[in-house]
Amino acid sequence: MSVVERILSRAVMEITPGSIVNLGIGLPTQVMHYLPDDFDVQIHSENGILGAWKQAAPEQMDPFLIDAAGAYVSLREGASLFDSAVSFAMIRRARLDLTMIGAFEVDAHGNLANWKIPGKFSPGIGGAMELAQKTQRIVVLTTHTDKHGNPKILKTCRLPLTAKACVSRIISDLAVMDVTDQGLVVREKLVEISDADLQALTEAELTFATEGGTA
Amino acid sequence: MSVVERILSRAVMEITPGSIVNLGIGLPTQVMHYLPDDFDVQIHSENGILGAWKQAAPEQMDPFLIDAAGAYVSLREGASLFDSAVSFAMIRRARLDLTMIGAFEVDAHGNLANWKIPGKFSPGIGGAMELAQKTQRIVVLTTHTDKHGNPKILKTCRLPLTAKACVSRIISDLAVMDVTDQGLVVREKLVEISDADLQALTEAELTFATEGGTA
Amino acid sequence: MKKNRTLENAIAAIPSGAVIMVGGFGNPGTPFSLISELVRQGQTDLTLIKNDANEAGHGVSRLIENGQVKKLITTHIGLNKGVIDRMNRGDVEVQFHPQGMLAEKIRTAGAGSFGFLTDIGIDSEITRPEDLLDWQGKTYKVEMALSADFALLHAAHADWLGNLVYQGSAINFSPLMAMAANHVIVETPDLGAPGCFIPEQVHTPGAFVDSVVPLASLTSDYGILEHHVRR
Amino acid sequence: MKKNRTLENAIAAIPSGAVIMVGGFGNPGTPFSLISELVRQGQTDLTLIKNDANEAGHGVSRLIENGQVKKLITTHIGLNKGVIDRMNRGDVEVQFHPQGMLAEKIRTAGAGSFGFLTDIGIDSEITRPEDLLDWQGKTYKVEMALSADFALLHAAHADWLGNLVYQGSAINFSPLMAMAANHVIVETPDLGAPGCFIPEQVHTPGAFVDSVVPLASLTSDYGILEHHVRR
Repeated sequence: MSVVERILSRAVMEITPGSIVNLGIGLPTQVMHYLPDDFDVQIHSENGILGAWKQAAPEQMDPFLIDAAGAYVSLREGASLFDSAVSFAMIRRARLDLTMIGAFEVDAHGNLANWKIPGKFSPGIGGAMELAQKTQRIVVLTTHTDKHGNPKILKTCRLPLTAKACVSRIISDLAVMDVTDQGLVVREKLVEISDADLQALTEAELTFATEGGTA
Repeated sequence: MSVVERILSRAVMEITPGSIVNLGIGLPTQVMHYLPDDFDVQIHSENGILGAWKQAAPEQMDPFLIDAAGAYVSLREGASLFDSAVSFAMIRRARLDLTMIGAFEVDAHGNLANWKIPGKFSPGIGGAMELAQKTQRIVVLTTHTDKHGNPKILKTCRLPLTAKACVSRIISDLAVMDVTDQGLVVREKLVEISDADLQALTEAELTFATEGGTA
Repeated sequence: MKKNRTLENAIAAIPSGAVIMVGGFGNPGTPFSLISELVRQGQTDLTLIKNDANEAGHGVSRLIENGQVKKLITTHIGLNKGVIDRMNRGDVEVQFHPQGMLAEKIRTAGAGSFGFLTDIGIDSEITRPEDLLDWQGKTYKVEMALSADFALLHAAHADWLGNLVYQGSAINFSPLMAMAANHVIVETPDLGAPGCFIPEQVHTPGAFVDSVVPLASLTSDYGILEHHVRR
Repeated sequence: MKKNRTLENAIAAIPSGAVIMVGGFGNPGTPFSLISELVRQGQTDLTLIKNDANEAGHGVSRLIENGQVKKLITTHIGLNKGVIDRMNRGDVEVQFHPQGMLAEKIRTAGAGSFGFLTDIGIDSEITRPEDLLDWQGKTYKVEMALSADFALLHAAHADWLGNLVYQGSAINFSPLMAMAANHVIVETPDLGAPGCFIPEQVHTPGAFVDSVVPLASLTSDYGILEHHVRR
């Protein structure tokens, strides 16, 4: 199982039946493909869809129907389509149960940085700030370290924040961690790794709820 | 011809082909019945209709389709129905060409008072303030004097204002008057009446553009 | 997730003292059946937010006549002399707003914002000095958002995900109130299964709706008011 | 009153220096034909307001590549590296807003209001001290309304009164821009006579629309982007 597959196959377990979920650009949008075809969920896409679903067959693909990442989606029965003001009203009114979102950095306080790397990458804000600030539950999907092996899970974010204290849970390729008043608590490990080795790859201090238990 | 008929039959001439018009509660809503059935106009009703038209035949009357005055209207081809926020956006964005509106008092500066008689009558504001303040052209329909014979066309309104300096034209049962920088100018008389007699029934000072001409 | 509720269960969620938005402009859009049940259950000290007070013996007027309403936030009650009299006697507090301002205050809450800057009524007696804001060289009136604990709405058609389609002039305040209230209860005579609507034609997406009450039929309340028929 | 215009006439109304809202989120809703004509006519010093910059060689990206655009007000241009490079070089000024804030700023202008109070981004670097307002004991960020001289929109269906119906995810910013711009130009492949729509299903009432341009057919611009198809 690849790093990506490990994150996604764990992430899909976060989606509870009957919920409304937004899947951010990048890793999160791929979570949809891990959902059973009959799973009871309404996927929100901030460009104006409630009830987006997996890509249609080629002959049914609609060039006027994409998700916020540009993918050609289909619609489930009971879907609705609406303008961007209504779409973000839904977000700001906290009618979304869960947003899964990517991160450049995430920290022990639940702060999230995912929109700007000053001087290097500044494609814009998109819907990230409102999703991060207003969704009832934010789960970050991220590799545990960047491609150079540097920690992405920090004591305190250094990049400009998307939103403060917004993250409930972090799912990396190595572990599932919850943001608590006492900092990050490791709930599950997704690979065989010692507490010490996991801590070594993490700048933020970790508490191990799994200590001596599951590995 | 009754007083009301005289006002309405003159008022209908204010409606230019192709325009969007709101007809306020009271006298103005009755103007619609003086329009030819094929007249090119879109009647706006602030409860969410563009393209309202005369009452349908009894068997086609729809209990879910009234105008802002409570009358059972029909719809013209090309009509649209929308929510109250869109309806008033249309008003505030000045997409209406004309509003005809009633008055308790109107004055030489184009000030309008039609929503409140303190201590006597206070049913609420309704859509009047936004219509008066934002429609491109406001024409007031009113009897020249109240039922006690007191002038309704004043030097300066005494009642709480609906909107300042909003009225372009006043059509009474006696005359058509325009609000100008030089005060009220009588454009037409609707009955045989001398300038002096008309002035005597009017608190505001009148200028007679028709002097020596039409009577 | 099915949002179907019985009339009784849906209304039982409302406590005394609640702030309740009620859809409808005159009769169209007024949720007469939800209101009847609220009269029957008898919750008191209610604050109502509705365009008007309906007419005597109809809709929200019954709640007011029944002494269940502490305060009414509205735009115009000219068709209800009884409620005007109660207001004048001080039996019910009435707060008036320009109609489009009431709509926009509700919509602002529905958009998750807190207020907006306008010039409507800025020169009139409805504007108090403390409502005025000087900002970037201009003066505005600040209108604050208006939210509610509950919204009671009527939809011509609904599915059990809460998607709503309105009819005629019954749209009016309903889509705005659906966005602005914390708990949205909708009655409908036509409850379908998801898939019964063309997705672009849904007026209120189900995300905003909490409870849908199917009505077996529409009572005479929903019919033509003979005194408004032009002869 | 018929609002039909030819492509050439409709776009000729736009002067250099104009502020132009452009509908569309990615491809859906982008008025490719109106934009092509604007490229052909060559007006310059334009300020564009659009969710994104489309992709290289498509839609508004062509106006930017052609040097016609002074400033772009947008939310995310991550799918257009060429425009990011031009921004970084200073060839085009780019102003970013959170997506829902851009939508709401446009909608606020469209509602005839002047600004709104929010908390989005209030703790982030996008908020300057001068954007903050202390009001009735709380602190808000003031977002000002964003209007435009023109809006260029694509509608799936229209009638010649200007009533519009959108399709799929092509609704996005279009109804908001129709309300917010002073002169609204719409292209459509399906122009009907009044009466072709169910009145409740009109997304944008004709009162907001100034010119409707019928398209004989949709070019390949409107088709599937193969690189977005998941294999």
